[in-house]
Amino acid sequence: MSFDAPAMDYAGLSPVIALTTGLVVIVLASVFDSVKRFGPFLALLTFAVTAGCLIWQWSADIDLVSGSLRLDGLAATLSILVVIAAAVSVLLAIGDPSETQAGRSDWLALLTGSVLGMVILAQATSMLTFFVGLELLSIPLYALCGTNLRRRESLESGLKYLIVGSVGSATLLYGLAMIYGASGATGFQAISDGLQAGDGMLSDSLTLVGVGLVAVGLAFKVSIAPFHQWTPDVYQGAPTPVTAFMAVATKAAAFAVFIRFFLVALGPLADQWDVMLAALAALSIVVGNVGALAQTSLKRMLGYSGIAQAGYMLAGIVTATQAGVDALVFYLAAYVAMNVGAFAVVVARERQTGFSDDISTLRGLGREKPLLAWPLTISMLALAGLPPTVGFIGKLYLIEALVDDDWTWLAVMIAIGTMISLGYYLRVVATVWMSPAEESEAAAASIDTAALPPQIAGAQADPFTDSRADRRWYLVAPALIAMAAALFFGVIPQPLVDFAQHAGNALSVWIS
Amino acid sequence: MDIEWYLILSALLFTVGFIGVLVRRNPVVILLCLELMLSAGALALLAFSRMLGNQDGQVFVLIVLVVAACEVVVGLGLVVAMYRRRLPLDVDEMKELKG
Amino acid sequence: MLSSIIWTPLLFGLIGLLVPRRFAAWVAALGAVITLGLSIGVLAGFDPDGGMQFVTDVSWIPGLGVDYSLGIDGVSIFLVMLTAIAWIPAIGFSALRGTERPALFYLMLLAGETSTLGAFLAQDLLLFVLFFDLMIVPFYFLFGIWGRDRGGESDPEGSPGNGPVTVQSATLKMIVFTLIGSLLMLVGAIAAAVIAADGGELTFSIQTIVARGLPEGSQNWIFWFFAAAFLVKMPAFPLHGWMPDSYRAAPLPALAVFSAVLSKVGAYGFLRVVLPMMPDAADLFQTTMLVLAIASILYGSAMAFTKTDLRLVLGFSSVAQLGFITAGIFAFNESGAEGAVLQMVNHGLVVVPAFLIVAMISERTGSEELGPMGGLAKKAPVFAVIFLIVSMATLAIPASANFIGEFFILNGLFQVDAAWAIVASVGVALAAFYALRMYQLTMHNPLPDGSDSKEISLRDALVVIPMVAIVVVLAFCPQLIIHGSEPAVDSSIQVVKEVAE
Amino acid sequence: MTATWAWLVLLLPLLGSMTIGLTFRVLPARTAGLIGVTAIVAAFVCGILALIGLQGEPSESRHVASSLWEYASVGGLSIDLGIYVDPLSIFMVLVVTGVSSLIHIYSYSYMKSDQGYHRFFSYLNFFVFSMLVLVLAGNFIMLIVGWALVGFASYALISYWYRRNTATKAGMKAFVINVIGDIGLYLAAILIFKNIGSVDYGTVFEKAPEVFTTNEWEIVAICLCLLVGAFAKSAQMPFHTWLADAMEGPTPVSSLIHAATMVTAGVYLIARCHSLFELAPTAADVSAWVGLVTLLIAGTIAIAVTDLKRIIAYSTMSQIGYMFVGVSIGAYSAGMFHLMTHAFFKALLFMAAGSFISAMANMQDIDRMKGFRKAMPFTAAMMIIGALALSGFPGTSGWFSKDEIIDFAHFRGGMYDWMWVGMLVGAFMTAVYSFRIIFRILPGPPCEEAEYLEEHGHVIHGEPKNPATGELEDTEVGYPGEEHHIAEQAGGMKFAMAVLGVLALIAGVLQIPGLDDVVTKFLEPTFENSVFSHMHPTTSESWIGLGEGALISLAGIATAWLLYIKRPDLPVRFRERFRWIHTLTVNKWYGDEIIDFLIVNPVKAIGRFCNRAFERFVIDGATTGVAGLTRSAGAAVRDMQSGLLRGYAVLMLFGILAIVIYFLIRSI
Repeated sequence: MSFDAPAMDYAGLSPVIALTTGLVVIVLASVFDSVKRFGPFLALLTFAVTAGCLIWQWSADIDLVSGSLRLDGLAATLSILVVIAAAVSVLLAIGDPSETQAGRSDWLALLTGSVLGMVILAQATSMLTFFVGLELLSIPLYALCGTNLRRRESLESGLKYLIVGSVGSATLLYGLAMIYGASGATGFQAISDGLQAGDGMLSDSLTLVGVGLVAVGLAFKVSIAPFHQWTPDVYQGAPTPVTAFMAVATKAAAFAVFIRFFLVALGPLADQWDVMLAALAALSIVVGNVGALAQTSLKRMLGYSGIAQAGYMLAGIVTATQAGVDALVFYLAAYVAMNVGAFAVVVARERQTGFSDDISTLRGLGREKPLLAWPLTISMLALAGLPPTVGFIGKLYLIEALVDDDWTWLAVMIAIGTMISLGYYLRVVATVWMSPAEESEAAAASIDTAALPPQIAGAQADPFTDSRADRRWYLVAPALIAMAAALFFGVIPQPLVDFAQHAGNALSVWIS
Repeated sequence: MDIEWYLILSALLFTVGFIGVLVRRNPVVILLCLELMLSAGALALLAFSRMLGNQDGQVFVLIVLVVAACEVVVGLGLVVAMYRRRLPLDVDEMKELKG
Repeated sequence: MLSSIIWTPLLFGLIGLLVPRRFAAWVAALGAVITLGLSIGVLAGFDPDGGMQFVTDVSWIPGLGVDYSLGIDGVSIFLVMLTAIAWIPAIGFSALRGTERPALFYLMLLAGETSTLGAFLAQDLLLFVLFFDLMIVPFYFLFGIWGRDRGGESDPEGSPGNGPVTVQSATLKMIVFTLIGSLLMLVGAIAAAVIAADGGELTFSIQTIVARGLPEGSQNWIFWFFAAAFLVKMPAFPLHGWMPDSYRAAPLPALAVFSAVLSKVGAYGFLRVVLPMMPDAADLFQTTMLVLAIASILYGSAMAFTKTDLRLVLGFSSVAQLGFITAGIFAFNESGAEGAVLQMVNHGLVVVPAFLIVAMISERTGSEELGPMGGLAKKAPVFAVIFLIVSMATLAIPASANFIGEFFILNGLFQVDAAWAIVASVGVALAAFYALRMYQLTMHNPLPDGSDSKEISLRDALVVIPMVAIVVVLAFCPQLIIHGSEPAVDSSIQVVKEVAE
Repeated sequence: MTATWAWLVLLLPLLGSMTIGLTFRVLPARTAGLIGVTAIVAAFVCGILALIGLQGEPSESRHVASSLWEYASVGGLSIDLGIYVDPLSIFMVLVVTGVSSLIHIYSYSYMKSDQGYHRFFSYLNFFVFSMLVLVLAGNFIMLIVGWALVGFASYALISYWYRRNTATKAGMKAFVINVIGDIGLYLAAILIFKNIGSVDYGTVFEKAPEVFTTNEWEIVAICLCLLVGAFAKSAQMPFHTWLADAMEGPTPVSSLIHAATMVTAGVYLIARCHSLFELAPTAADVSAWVGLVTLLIAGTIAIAVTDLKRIIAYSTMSQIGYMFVGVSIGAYSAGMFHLMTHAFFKALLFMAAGSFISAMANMQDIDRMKGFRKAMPFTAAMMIIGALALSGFPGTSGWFSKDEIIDFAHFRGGMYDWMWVGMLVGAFMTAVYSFRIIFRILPGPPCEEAEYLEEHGHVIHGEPKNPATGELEDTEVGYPGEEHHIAEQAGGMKFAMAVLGVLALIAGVLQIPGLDDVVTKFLEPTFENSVFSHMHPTTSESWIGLGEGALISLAGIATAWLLYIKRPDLPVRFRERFRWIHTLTVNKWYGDEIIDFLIVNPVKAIGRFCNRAFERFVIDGATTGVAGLTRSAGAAVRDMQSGLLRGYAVLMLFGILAIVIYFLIRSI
C-alpha cells in the first residue's frame, strides 16, 4: 500500500512554520531560567523571521494545504500588519505587570499563538481554517486579557471577553453550518460555486440566515455595533500592551477573513448583504463616535474609537470592489500606525502615573514630555483624519471607493462621524497642549516618590511604576516610529497605496 | 426522517444555550451553556454532512469539539484565578468596567 | 518656483526648531521675507493674459489619481501676495514682543502660511481640499496653546453680554465647524471627479473636471457640499457660530492672519472651483446665495455695531465684508467678480493692522471692551491717525481701494437686480457706523482712569506702518490689481455667465 | 496749461496737509500755520491762473478734461483719475480757495493757543483738498471721492475737540448721515453707468438727452439718488439734523465747512448735473420743494433758538434752501451767485460770532450776551455788515443774489408762484432773525464779560466748559486754551473779516441786472445747452423784484427792532400765548426725535435683537443644541454599556434577530 503524501509547499507555508517554531522555542525557553529573560528577543526574532518569510513570499499567489489556505497579496499584507503589531506589543510589554505576573515566556507564547491564529486566518480559504484560525486567535487573547492577575478589571475583562466572544463564535459556527448546508462545501471557492449552481440558493432563506449569522460573528470580532459592547470594557480592563495588540491585529486578521469570505465565498450574494453591512457600518460609526465623547479613560475612549474606525473600514467591504478592498487595507495599515503611537504613549504614561489611563494624566504633557506628546498628538490627528497625516489619506481613499461605487450616503456618514470624533480626539490634544500643567506636576511629584525603590518609599509602592518610562527606548521608539510613519505616509502615501493595492489585486479574479 | 427535525433540535439547543447565557449568573454554568451553543452548531454540521453525503462537515465537527474544550479550559482558568483572588463568582458582580 | 513659495515657510519653521530659542523668531521672519521675495519674483514674471502660469504638475498619489499640481493665475496671484505680505507683520509683531515657546509658535504660524499658500496655488481638486483642511490644524494649535480663556463680560446696557469662553471649547467649536464643511467638500470633490470622469481615467485636475463638465443633477448637491465648506470658512451668516468664541480666545497676531487670509480661501474657492465646475447649480442657487450674502452683510453689520468686544466688532465686520465679496461673486458679471477679488485683497490688508492695533489698545487699557475705553489719542497722535486710516479703509470710504471694490460689487449686483444693490448698500451705511464707533470709543472721548495713552512704539510702528502704507498706495491705484486679475476673473465666470444668460 | 494749473490747485492743499501732518513733531506751530495758509493762498493764485487760461479759450470749447492715470476699469466701467475744468468748476474753485484763504488767515490767529494747532491746519488743508476734488472731479466716481472726503474732513473737524463727548457724537451723526448721502451717489453713478455706459461728465451730459426721454423713470431715479446725496451734504430736510450739531467744531470750521463751502456742494451738484435734472423735471421740482420747505422751517427755528452758532447754522440751512430752489427751477447763475455771496457774508458772520464767543469765555447763549457795541466795535461793525447782507438790505450782495432767485420763481409762474410767496416769507424771517442777533448782543448795558473786556483790554478768563452741556473740561489736548483770541486784537482775524466785510457789501456789483451780469456771462458756457439759458426776466422785472426784496428786508429789520429793542415784552408774551409754536420751533420741529424714532431706534433695536436674541438663541442655540443632541446620544450609548454581561448578550440577541429577520424578509 503506497502512501500518497500530500504535496506541501513549504515556501508558501514558511510564515506559519516560522511562527510555530518560534512558539515551540518560546515555550521550551520558559523551562530554562537562563534563557527566560531573552524571551522578548526570541519573540521579536520569531516575528522578524515571519516577516522575512512574508516578504520573501510577497508576490506569491498560491493555494496551500489542498486549498485550505491561500498565501496571496491580501494574506501577506495583513499578516505583515499583524506581525508588526505583535512586535510592538512585545516591546510595550517589557516591564509590564501582566507579563511579569503571568510569566514572561507564557505571556509571549500566548501572544505568538494568537499571532499564529491571525496569520492562519488571513490565509484561510476554507470554513475549517477560518474557524480554527479564529479560535486560535481568540482563545489566547482571552487568557492574555486576564494576565494582570492583581487587577480585578483584568480578570473581569478576560472572562467577559471569553463569554461574549464564545457566543459570537457559536453564532458564527451556526452560520457556517447553514452555509455549508446550503452550498454543500467548505472551501470558499466551492461555496461560491455551490451557491451559484444550486437552484434558487442565492435567495434561499437558509443561506441568507447563514450569511447573517456569519456576519454577526465577524462583526463581533471586528467590533461592529451592535455587537461591540465587549470592546470598551475589554480595551479598558486588559493590560495595555494586550489592548494595543488586540486593537490592531485582531482587526487586521478578522477583516482579512471578512473580505475573503464575503467577497469570495459570498460574492454572488453581494447584492443581498451590501445594504445590511452598510447599515451596520453606519450604526458603528454613530455608536462608536458618540460613545467615545465623554470618556475619561483613554483606553476606553480608544475602544469606542475602534468601533467607529471599524465602521469606516467595513464600508470598504460594502462596496465589494477592488478599490474598496484597497481602501480598507490602506486604512488598516494607517490604523496600525495611528494606534501604535497612541497606545505606546498610554503605556508609558501609565507606568509613570501608577497605572491610571485617565485623560487628566496628560495635562501639561506637551510642555514637559514632548517625546510622548508629539506621537500622541499626531496619532489623534491621524485618527481624526486631519492632514497631513495618513489618516486623512485613508479617509480620502475610503470615500473615493465609496463614491465610485455610488455609496455616497455612506461617505457622508463617514464625514459626519469624523466631525463627531473631533470632539474626543481633540480633547486629548487639548489636554496635552492646552491645559496648565500645575496639577500634573503635583501628581507626578507624588507619584515620583511612590515610584522610588520600595526600601525608601515603603511597602505600598507599586513595583511596576517607572518614573523614567518616558525615556525607555522600548516605549518611545515604537511611538516615534509610528508617528514618523503616520506623517510620512500622509505626505507620500504612494508606497502605502501600492501596499494596499497588492492586497486588492489578489482578489481581482473575484471582484471588479 | 427529514433533516428539519435535526435542524430544529439544533436551533433549540442554540436557543437554550443562549437563554442560559442570558439568565445564569455563575460563570461555570455559563461556560456550560456556551458548550451547548457550540454543540448546536456541531449538530447542524453533522446533519448537513449526512444530508449532503460528504465528510467535510464531520471533520469540522471534530475540530469544533477540540476548540470548545480549549475555550472551556481558558474559561475555567480565569474562574480559578478569580476564585483565588476571592472575587465573587457571579457575572452580575462583574461591572467594574462600564460606561 | 511655486513649490518653493509654498514650502519655504515650513522649512524655516522647522529650522526654527533647531536653532537656539532666541533666534527662532528671526529665522521665522527671514522665512516670511524670503517667501515674500519669491512671491514678488513670481509677480514680476507674471503675465495677466497668460492664463495659468508657472505650472507644476507631478503625479503625487497615482493610485488615487491625485496630482501635485500647482499653478497661478490672475486671481490667485494677488491672494498669494496678500498671504506673503500679511504674515510678515504677524511674525514681526510677535518677534518684537516675544512669545512663549517661540519655536513651536513660529513653526505653527509658518505651517499655516504654507498651507494657505498651498490652497491658493493648488490646481488639483484634492490637493486644494487637503490644503484647505490642513490650514485649520496649525491655527487650532495657535489658538489653543497661545490663546487665553475669557471671562464673561457684561454688556454696558445691563443685559448679559459675552459669556465666558474657554480656549478648549472655542478651538473645538472652530475646528468642528470648519471640518463639517470641508469633509463634505471632500466627498463632493471626489464625487465631482468621479462623475466627471464617467468611467474614464480618474483625475482631480480642476481644469480637466471643468472641461469634462458635470451633469446638472449632480451639480446641485455637490454645489452645496462645497458651499458649506466655503461659507463656514468665511464665515457667512448663519454658519458663523464658531467665530465669536474663537475670535475672543485667539492670540491676536495669529488671529490677524487668520481673519485676513484664511477667510478669503472660501471666497476664492467659489471663484476657482464652484463657478467654473458647477455653473448650472450656481445659476440655480444664485438667489439663495445672494440672500445668504446680503444676510451676512446686514447681520454682520448689525452685530458689529452692537458688540462691545473689539475683536468681535472686527470679526462681525469681516462677516459683513465677506458677505459683500460673496455677493459680488454671485452677481456673475465682471464688475461683481472683479470687485470681489479686489475686496478680498483690500480686506485682508486692512484687517491685519486692525487686529494688531487691537493688541496695542489692549496693552494700553488692559481690556478689549469698548465700554470703558476712550481718549487714547491724547498723547498718541500717530497711533490715532494709523487707526483712523484703518477704520476709514474698513468702512470703505471713497478714495480707498476698498471703495472701488465695494462699488464694483454694488454695480455688479445692480445689474442682477437693483433691489440687491439697494439692500446691500444699507450695509455700507452701517459699516460707517460701526467702524467709526470703534474708532471713536477707543481714541476719542475722555480718557478713563487706568488707561494709558501712549504713543505707538517704534517696534509696533515698524510692523504696522508698512501695511498702512500699502493700503494708502493701493488707494491711489487699485487698477494695479484689477489689471492683473481681470482676464483670469473673466475666464472664471465665463461659463456661469453663459449659463445665466 | 489750464489743466496743469487745475492740478496744482489740487496738489497744493494736499501737499500742505501732508507736510504739516508728517512734520508735526519738528515744525513749530506757527510755521505749520504759515505753511497751511501759504498752500491755500497759492492754490487760490493757481485757480486764478487757471481761470485766465480758461478765459483764453473760445466760449464753445471752454472746458478741459484731463486725467492722470486709469484709476479702475472693469467690464466697460472705466474710471480715470481725472478732472474737468469749466467755468462752473473754476467758479467754485475760486470761491472755495478764496474763502478758505481768508479763513486760514483767521484761524492762524484764532487757534493760536490751541494745543492741536498742527492737527487743525493739517485737517483744514485736507478739507480744502477734498472740496477741490469734489468741484474739479472729472467723473462721477471722482465726485464721490471728493464728496466722501469732505464728509470725512468735516467729521474730523467737528470732532476736533475729541475729548468732548458732545463733539464726538456730533461728528458721528454728521458722518453717518453724509455716508447715507454718499450711497445715494453710488446708486446714481451705477444707474448712470447702466444706462449710458460711462461715468465721465463729458460723455454723460452729452449722451443723456439721447438716452433718456423726459421724465423717464430711470432718469428720475438717477436724479432722486443724486438728490439724496445733495440733501445729505447740504443739510436739507430730512437730512438736516447734523448741521446744528456740527457747530461743536471750532468756529473757523463752522465758518468754512458748515457755512461757506462744503454744505453748498449739493447746490453745485445740481448745477453740475443740470442737464440730467432738466430731463427729469419731476425730480427738479422735488428738489425745489424740499429747498422751500427747508428754508421756511429753518427760518422759524433760527428765530427761536438762542445758541448764537446754531442760529447762524439754521440760517445757513435756510439760505441753502434758496440756492436749491434756485438751481432746481433753472436759475443756475442766480443760485451760484447766491452761493458765492452767501459764502462771503456767512463766513463773516461766523467769524464775528467766533470773536464774541471767545469774549464770552465760550458762552454761546445770546440771552447772556449784551452790550458788546463798545467793547468790540470792529467786530460789531462786521457783524452788522454780515447781518445786513444776509437780510438782503438794499445794495448789499445778499440783496442782489437772493432776490434774483425769488424773482426767477415768480418769472416761471404757475406752481412756482407758490414758491415765490414762500421765499418772500422766508426772506422776511431772514431779516428778523439776522437782526435779532444784532439787537440782542450789541446794544444795551454791557454784560459782565463785555465790561471786563472794556476795562481790562483782554478777555475774561473762564472755566473751560463745554458750551453744550456746561460740563467742566480738561484743557490738555485740543481744547482752546484760556487765552482766547478776538478779532479786536488779532491782526489776522481782523484782516480776514475786513476783506469779507467788503466783499459782503459790494459783491453785488458783479450781477446788477441789466448792467453787467458778470456771473451769468461767465457761467454761460456751462449752462449753454440748458433750456433755461436764454430764459430770464427782463431788466425791469428784475428791478421790481429787487424793490420787493428791499421792502421785505426793511420790514423784517423793523420788526426785529420792534420786537427786540422797542417792545422786548412782545416776544415774551407771544411765547406765552403760543407756547406750542415756541416749543415746536425751539425743539427744531423735533427733527432729531422723528429721525430717531423712524430710523435710529429701529436700527438699534434690530442690532440689539440680533445680539441678544438671535445670536444667542438661534445661532448659539443651534450649535449647543446639536452638540447637546450628540452628547445625549453618547450618554445613551454609555448607559446601555451597563457592564452587565447579560445586557450585552441581550443587545447581541436583538442584533442577531434584526439581521435574521431582515434576511428572512428579503428571502421571501
